[in-house]
Amino acid sequence: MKRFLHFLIIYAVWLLLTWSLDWQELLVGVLVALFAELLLGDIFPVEGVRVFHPRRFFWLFVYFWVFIWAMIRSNFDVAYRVLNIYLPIKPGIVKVRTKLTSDMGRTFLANSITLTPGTMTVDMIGDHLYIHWINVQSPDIQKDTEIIVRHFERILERIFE
Amino acid sequence: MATKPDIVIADGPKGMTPIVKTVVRFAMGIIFMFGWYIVLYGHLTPGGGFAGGVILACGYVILTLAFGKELGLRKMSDMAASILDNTAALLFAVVPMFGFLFGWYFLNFLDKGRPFQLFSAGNIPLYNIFIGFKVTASLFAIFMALSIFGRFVSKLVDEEEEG
Amino acid sequence: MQGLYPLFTVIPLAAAFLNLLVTKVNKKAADYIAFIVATVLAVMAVRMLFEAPFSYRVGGWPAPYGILLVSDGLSAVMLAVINVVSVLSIIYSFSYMNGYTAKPKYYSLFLLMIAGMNGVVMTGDFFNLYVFLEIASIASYALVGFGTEHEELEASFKYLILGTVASTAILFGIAFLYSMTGTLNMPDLARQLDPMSGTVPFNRALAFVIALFIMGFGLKASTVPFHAWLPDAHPSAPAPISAMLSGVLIKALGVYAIARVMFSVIGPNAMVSSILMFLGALSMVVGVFLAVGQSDFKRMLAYHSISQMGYVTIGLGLGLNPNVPPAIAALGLFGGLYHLVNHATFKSLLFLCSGSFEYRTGTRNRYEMGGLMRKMPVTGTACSIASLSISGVPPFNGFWSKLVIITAFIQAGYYIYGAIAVLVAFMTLLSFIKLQRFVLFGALPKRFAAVKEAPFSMTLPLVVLAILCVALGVLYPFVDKGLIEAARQTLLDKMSYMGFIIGG
Amino acid sequence: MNVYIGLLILCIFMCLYRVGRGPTAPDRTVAIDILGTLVVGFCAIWSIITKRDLYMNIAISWSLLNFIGSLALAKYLEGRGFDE
Amino acid sequence: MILYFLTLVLFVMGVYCLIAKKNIVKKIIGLVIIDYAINLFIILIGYRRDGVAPILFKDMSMDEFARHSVDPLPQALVLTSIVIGLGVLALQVAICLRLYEKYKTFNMSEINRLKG
Amino acid sequence: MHELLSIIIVPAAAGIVPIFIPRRWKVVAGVYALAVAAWVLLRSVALYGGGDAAWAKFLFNLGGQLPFVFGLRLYHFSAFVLLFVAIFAVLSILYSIGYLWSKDKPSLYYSFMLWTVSAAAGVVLADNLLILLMFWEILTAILFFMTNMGEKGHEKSAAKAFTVLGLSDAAMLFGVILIWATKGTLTISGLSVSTGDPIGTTAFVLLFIGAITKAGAMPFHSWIPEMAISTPASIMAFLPASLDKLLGIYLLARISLDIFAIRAGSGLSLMMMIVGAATIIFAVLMALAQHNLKKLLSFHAVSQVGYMVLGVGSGIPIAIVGGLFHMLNHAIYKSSLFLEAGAVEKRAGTTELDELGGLARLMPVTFITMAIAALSISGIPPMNGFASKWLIYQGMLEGRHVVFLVVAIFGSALTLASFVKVIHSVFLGRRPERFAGVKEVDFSMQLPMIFLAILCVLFGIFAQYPLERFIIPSVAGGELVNISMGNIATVPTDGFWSPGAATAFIVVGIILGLLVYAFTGRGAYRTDENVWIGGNVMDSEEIRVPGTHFYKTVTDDLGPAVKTLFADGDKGAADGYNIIGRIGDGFVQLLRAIHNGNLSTYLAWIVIGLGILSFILIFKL
Amino acid sequence: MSETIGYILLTVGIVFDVLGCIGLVRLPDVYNRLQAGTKCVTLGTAAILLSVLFFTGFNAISVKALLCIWFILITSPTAAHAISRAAHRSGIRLWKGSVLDRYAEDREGAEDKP
Ligand code: NA
Ligand code: NA
Repeated sequence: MKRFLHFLIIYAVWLLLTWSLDWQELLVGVLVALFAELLLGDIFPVEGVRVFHPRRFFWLFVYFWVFIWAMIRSNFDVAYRVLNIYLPIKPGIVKVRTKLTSDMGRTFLANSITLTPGTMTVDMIGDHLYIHWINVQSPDIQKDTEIIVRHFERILERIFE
Repeated sequence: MATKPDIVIADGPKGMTPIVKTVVRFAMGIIFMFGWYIVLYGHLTPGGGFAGGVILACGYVILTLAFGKELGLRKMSDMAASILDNTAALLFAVVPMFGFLFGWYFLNFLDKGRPFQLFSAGNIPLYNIFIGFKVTASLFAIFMALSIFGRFVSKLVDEEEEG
Repeated sequence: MQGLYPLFTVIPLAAAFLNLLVTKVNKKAADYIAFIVATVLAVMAVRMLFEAPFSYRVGGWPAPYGILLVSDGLSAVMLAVINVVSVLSIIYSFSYMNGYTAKPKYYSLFLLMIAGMNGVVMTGDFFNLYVFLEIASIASYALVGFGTEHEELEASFKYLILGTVASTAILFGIAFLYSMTGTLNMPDLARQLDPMSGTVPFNRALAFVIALFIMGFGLKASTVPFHAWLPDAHPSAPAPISAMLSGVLIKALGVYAIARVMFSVIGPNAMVSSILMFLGALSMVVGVFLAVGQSDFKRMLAYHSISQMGYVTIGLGLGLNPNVPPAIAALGLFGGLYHLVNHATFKSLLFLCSGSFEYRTGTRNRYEMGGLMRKMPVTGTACSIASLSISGVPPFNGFWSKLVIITAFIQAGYYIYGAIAVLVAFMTLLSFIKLQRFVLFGALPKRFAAVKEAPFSMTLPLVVLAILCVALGVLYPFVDKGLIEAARQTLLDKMSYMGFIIGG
Repeated sequence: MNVYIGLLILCIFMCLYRVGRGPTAPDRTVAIDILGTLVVGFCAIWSIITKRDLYMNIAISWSLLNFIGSLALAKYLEGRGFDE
Repeated sequence: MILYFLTLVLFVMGVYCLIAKKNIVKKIIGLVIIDYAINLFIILIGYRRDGVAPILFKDMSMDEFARHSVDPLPQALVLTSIVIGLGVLALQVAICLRLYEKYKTFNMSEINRLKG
Repeated sequence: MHELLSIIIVPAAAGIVPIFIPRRWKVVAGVYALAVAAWVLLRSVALYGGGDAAWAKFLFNLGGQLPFVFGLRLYHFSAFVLLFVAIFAVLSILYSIGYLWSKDKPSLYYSFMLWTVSAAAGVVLADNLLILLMFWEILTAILFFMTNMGEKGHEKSAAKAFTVLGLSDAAMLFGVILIWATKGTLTISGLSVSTGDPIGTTAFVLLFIGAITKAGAMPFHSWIPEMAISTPASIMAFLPASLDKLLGIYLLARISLDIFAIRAGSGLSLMMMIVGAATIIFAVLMALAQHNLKKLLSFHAVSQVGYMVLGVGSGIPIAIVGGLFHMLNHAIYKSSLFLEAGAVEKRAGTTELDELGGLARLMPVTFITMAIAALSISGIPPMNGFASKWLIYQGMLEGRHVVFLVVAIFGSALTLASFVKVIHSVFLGRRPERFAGVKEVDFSMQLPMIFLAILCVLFGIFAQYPLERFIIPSVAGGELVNISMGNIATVPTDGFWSPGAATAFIVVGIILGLLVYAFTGRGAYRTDENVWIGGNVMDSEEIRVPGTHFYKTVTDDLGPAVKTLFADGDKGAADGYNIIGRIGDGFVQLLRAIHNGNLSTYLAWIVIGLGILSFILIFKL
Repeated sequence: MSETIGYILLTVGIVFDVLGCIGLVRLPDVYNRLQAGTKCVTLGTAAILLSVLFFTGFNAISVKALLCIWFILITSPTAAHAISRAAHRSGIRLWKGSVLDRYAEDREGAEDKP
C-alpha cells in the first residue's frame, strides 16, 4: 500500500513535469516511477503517505496557511532587525521539548521553526530541540516551548500522529 | 547483513541527523525520477545523458552523505557500478555499429517519429540513456573512491602554503 | 573496406570496456581480447595503406555538418605504424605484465590509448581531434602511473599537469579558430584560410592560434622547451607502454597533429617553418646531450626520443618552407616522415629491449649491467641492431632518413642545420657505443651469472621489430616510393584535402 | 526586468563578500548556500524572460546540487569523512 | 568585450596559481580555473544577444530558429570539455592523494626525485 | 657476377664460415681464411694486369630527385692499392695462425679479417662517394669489434678509437652530402669540385679530416697509441699500421688530386703541409717519450703519416710520388715492425721497454728483421724508407719549402735516435734472468717478417721498379697529376749517392740522429761484471741501466715547451679528444642542472616559450 | 491583471532577497547570519518562483516552478540546520552578546558524564 502510494506520488510529479498526456510519456513515466519505487520505495517514510487520509489532508492544508503566515511575519521581523542601525538582537540557543514522536512530524516541526521568526533549529536530540533564537525571551524550557513550538505542534499532531 | 532491509540501515546511527534523513528519504524518489526525466528528454531539451547522469549520481551521493556508505553501496555496489559503467560504454560503442547494416557508422537507423515526441530522433534517446547510466555509475564510483581518502581532505586544507 | 573505417576507433573502445566486463568472469580473457583486437586492427591498418585517399562521413551526414573521417597518405602511414607497434607491444605484455596486478585495467587503458591515437589520425575535424587527443592522453597519464611507486606517481603527476596545460592550449586555439571561421571541419577551414581562394586573411589572431598549436602539440611531441615531462614519464611506464609512448604516442598526438594542422589546414608559412626548424634543431642538440649524461637505460632512451623527434620536426619545418623549391620541401618532409616511421621501429625496439634486460637483471642502471650479450643473445642482437639504426649507421633505416634530412637541408642551403644534424647523429652514436660497452660487452657481474634469455612472447616482438629496422633500411628504394607519395600528398595536395569537404 | 536582475546581482556580490571575508569556514558555507538559492531565483527570472521551461529544469537541478553541497560542507565542517 | 577581458583575467589568475603555488592542491585548483576560463571563452564565442538556446521548441518556426538560436557547436564543445575536465580532475585528485600517501607532503617542490 | 663485385662479395660471404668452425679447429679456420685471402690476392694480381674496368648499377633517386648509382671502378691506382691490401691481408692472416694460438675466439677473428678485406676492397673500388663512405664506416665498426676482442682495458681504447673515427666519419658524411646536394651526383669518376666557393672548401676539409683520421695524422691521431697497448699486434699490424695508411692516403690522394684538384701553393695545400709537418715532429717527440714498444711504434706510425700528407699535400709532382711511395713503404716496414713487436710480446710476454733486453741472441730472426725495418723507417739508405723520403725532400726543395724540409729531416733524425734506443733496449742491453728460456717464434710467424724485411731492402735498392710499376702509372696519364719517369730521373735508382743538396741533408740527418743518441744515451752502456758497493754484491738487475733512461735527457734538454708537451702528453691534454670531452661534459652538467625536477620550472618554460612564440608570430608577421 | 500580481511577487521576492543578504553581511555571527539568510532568501526565491506562475500562466514552466518551490522549502531549512549544527560542533562559539547556550551546556555535560 505504502509503496504503491509512493509510486503514485512519483508518477504524479512525472506527469506534472512532462505536462502532456502523450501515450509515450505516460508509458515511460510508468516505467521510470516503477524503477524509482523499486529502488527507493523502502526508505520512503510511511508518514509521507498517511497524509492522504482526508482529515489529515485538511489539517495539512490548514497548516500550510499558518506556516505561510508565520513565515511572512518572520521575514518582516528579520527585516526590522537587519535594517535597524542598532541591531536590536539578544541571541542564544534555547532548549524546547516536543510531544511529536514521528520523524516526519518532528522534521516538519524543525523546519517550520527554522522558517519562522527569529528561530532556527540547531539540533534535535530525542524529543528535545535546540533552537537558536535571535531574541531570547526567557531561559525556561516550558515557556520557550509555549512560545516557539506549541502553535505548530497542535496542527502537526493532527497530521502525522 | 545482506538480509537487513535498507530501512533499518537508514534508521541506523550512522549518517546525519534524523531531520536530514527524513527529508532525504522523503525527496529521494522524486529526485531520482527527475534525473531520469532530464536523461530521457535530452533530445528535446538541453542536458540529456550527461546532466541527467550527474543528477542521478548526486542522488546517490546524497544517500551516502545522509545515511553513510553502507546504504549508498547497497543501492549501487562497486561491482554494480563498474559493470553498469562498462556495459553502458560498450553499448554506446556497439549499438552505432548496427549503422553499418544501413550504410554508415552512427547512422540513425531507428524511426525518427514526429518532432517533439519522446520517441523522436531515433537512436539519440538510446545514447542518452547509455550516457546517463555511464555518468551515474562512474561519478558515483569516483565519489566513493575519493571519499575513502576523506581523512586526507582535512590535511589537504590544513597544510600551510610554504613561502 | 573503406566502409569499415570508423572501426579503428570503435573496436578498441568497445574492447576496452568489454575487457573490464569479461575479466570479472575470467582473468585470462584480457590477454586474448587485447591480442585479437590489436591484430585485427594491425591487419586492417596495413590493408588501408592501399586504400587512401578517401573520406568517410559518420552517420551519413554531409560535411561540414557531420563528423568527417579522412584517410590520406599521412593518416594511412600513421595508422599502420600505430597499430603494428601496438600489437607487438601487447604481445610483449603477456609475460612482462605478469608482475603487475590489475592486468585487465592495463589492457583496457592500452586499448583506450590505441582508440584515441587512431581517432586523432583519422578525424577530419578539430572537435574530434581534441576529444580523441584527450582520450589518448588520459589513458597515457594513467598508464605512466600504473606502477604506483614514488617515481611512477611523481612522473605521472608532472606529465598530467603539463599535458593538461597543453590540451588547454589546444582547446583554446580551436575555440579561437572557430570564432574566426565558424567551423571546425578541417577541409572547410583549409578552404577558408587558403591565401588564394580563402575568406579569412592571415591575421594576428590566426598567428596566435598557430603559436598555441605549436606549444600544445609541441608539448605532446616533446619539442624543447616543452619536453620536460618526457624524460620522467617514458621511463616510469612499464616497458611496453614506454615503447608505445616513445614509439607512437608522441608522434600521433604531436607530430602528426602539427603536420596536419600546418600543412593541410594553415598551409606553408615561412615564419612557422623557421620556428619549427629552430625548435627541431634545439631538441636534437639538447636531447642528445642530456642523453649522453644518463646512467638510467630508459631515461637515456627517453632523451634520445626528444632528439630524434627533433629530426622529424626539423624535417617538417623544411617541408613547410614556401621559399624553397617544392621538390626540396617535399624531400625534407619525406625525410621527416621517414624518420618518424623509423623512430617508431627502433625506439620501441630499444624500450622493449630495456624492458627485457630489466625483467631479467632487475636493474636499469647501465653501469650495473654488462656482458649480457652472451647471456641474452637474441635481446642483445636486437638491441645492437636498434642502436645502430638510431645512430644512423648504414645500411640500417635510421641512416637513410637522416641522410635524406641532411641532404634536403643542404640542398635548401641551410648548412648549419645540416651540420647540426650530422653532429647529433654522431653524439647519438657515441652514447649508444657507451651503452653497448656497459650493457652488452664488458664484464658480466657475478650476480647475473644465472640470467637467462627472456621468454618467447618477449623476444618475438624484438625479432619482428629488428627485422623491420633492417628491412626499412635495406629496401630503401621501395620505402622511398611509398613514403614520398605520402609526403607529396600531405604537402602539395592541400587542394584535394579541401576536396574532402564534399565527402564521399 | 533589468532592475530585478541588477538587484539580484547586488545580492550575489554581497554573498561573495561574505564568502571572501569569512571569517570562519561556516560563514563561507552559509554564504555559498545562500548564493545557490539566489541562482535559483535568477533562473526563474530568466525563464520568465525567455518563456522557456528548460531554465526551470536548471533551477531544480541547481537547488538539488546546492542541497548536496551544503550537506557535504556541513559534514566536512564536523570533520567527518563523507562516507560516515 | 569586457567579458572577454574578465575571462582573460581568470585565465591569468589560473596560470599564476598553477606556477607560483607549491601546494599540489592549489596547482590543481589553478588548472581548474584555467579550464573554466577556456569554457567561459567558448561560451562567449557562441553567445549571441537576444539569442535563444539551440533547441527547437514547438511555437518556433525553422527560419526564426536559425536567426535567433545561438550556435550549438560551442555548447557541445563546452559540454565535452567539461566532461573531459571532470575526468582529468578525478585523475589528478586520485594521483595527488596517492602522492600524499607516498611522500607525506603536498609540497610539490619536495616531490622531485626525478631530475637531470 | 662481375669481377669487381666478386672481390667485395666473395670475402664477405666467405667470412661467415669461420663463425661456425669450432674453437679447437683454430688452424683450420686460419688456413681457410688464408685460402680466401690468397684467392683475393690472385684476383687482384689478375685485375692489376687486366687494365681498367668499371661496373655500375642504378639503384634509385633519393626522394625522387638525386640519382644513386652503385658504381665500382678499377684503374691503375686503385688496382695497385687493392693489390697491397690483399698482400698485407695474406701476410697478417699467415702471421695470425701462429700468433693467435693462445687467443680467445679465433674463428670470429678470422671472420673479421675477411670482412675487413672485403670492406677495404669496397673502399678502393667504390666509384660512389656514399658507397665508399659506407665501406669506410664498416671498417671502423670492424675495428671496434676487433679491438673489443683484446685484453683488459680494451673497452676504453676501443670506445676512444670509435669516437675519433666516428667523428671523422660524420665529418666525411657531411662532406659527401655537401657534394651530392650541390653537384647532384656521387660518381667519383668525372666528379670535379672547385675549391673556389666556401662549399667546396668545406667539403674538401671535411673529407680531408676523414682521410687523415683514418691514416692517423695529428690532431686526430690519438686513437692509434691508445689502441696499441691492448690490441693484438697482428691486428695493429694489419689495420692501423698498413691498411688504414693505404686507405687513408689513398683517399687523401683521391680527393686532393682528383676530385678537388688542389694545386701547389694554394692555401689548402699549405694547410695540408702544415698538418703533415706538425704530425712529423710532434709525433716523433711523443714516440721518444714512450716506454711501451707497441705504443712507441704507433707514435712512429703517426709521425710517418706526416711525410705522406706533406708530400701529397704539397701538390708538387715529385713530392706526391714520394708521398705515395712512402705510403707503400711505410705499410711494409711498419707492419713488419708490429709483427716483430708481436713476436717479442709472444715470447717475452711483455712490450715494456724497461723490462726487455738482450733478446738478440735468442730471437735472431726477429732481431735482424726489426733492425732492417728500423733502418728503413729512419730513412737510412739503402732502405725503402730512404728512397721515398728522399723524393719528398726533393719536392720540398723544388717548392722552396725550406722550413718543411728542415722539419722533415729533423723528424727522421729523431726517428733514427728513437729506434736506436729501441734496438738497444730490446735486443741489446742486459738480459733479465727470466728471459733465459725465450725461443724464436715459429716459422708461420717468421715468414711474413722475413718477407717484409726483404721487401724493405728491395724497394730501397731497386726503387725504380716499384716506382715505375706502381706509383708513376697511378699518378701518370692524368689520373692524378701529369708526371713521368723523366721528372724524377734524379732518384738514386742504384742505391748509391747521387749529387744534390738533398744528399747533404740526408747525411746531416743521420749524423744528427746519431749525435742525439750518443749524447743522450751515455748512461746506457751496460757493465758486465758485478759491482762492489760498500762490500756487498748488488743484484745485477738493479744496476742494469735500461736504455730508456736517455729519453729523460731528451725531455730535459729540449726545453720547457717540449717538457710540458710530454708532461701533459701522457695525461692526454694535448689530445683533442679529452678537450672536447671536457667541454661536452660541462655542457651536459649544465643542462642536467637546469632540469631540476621542479614542476614550476617546467611550467615556466612552457609559458615563456608560448610567450616568445606568440610574440614572434604576431609581431614579426 | 496576473502580470501585475507577478510583478508584485517578483518585487517582494527580490526585496526579501536583498534584505537577507544585508543580514548576511551585517549580523555578527554565523548563527544569526543563517537566520537572516535562510528565511529571507528562501521566501524571496519562493516568491520569485511563484511569480513565474502569474507571468507564464499555468503550464509546464509554472508547474516546474511550483515543484522547485516545494523543493527549496524543504531543503533550505534542512541545510541551515545541518550547517548550524556542524558549525556548533566544529567549535564555533556564539556571538559574545549572546545570552545563553543550552546546546553547549548539554553537550559538555554529555561529554563529562562517561
Ligand atoms: Na639522439
Ligand atoms: Na640523433
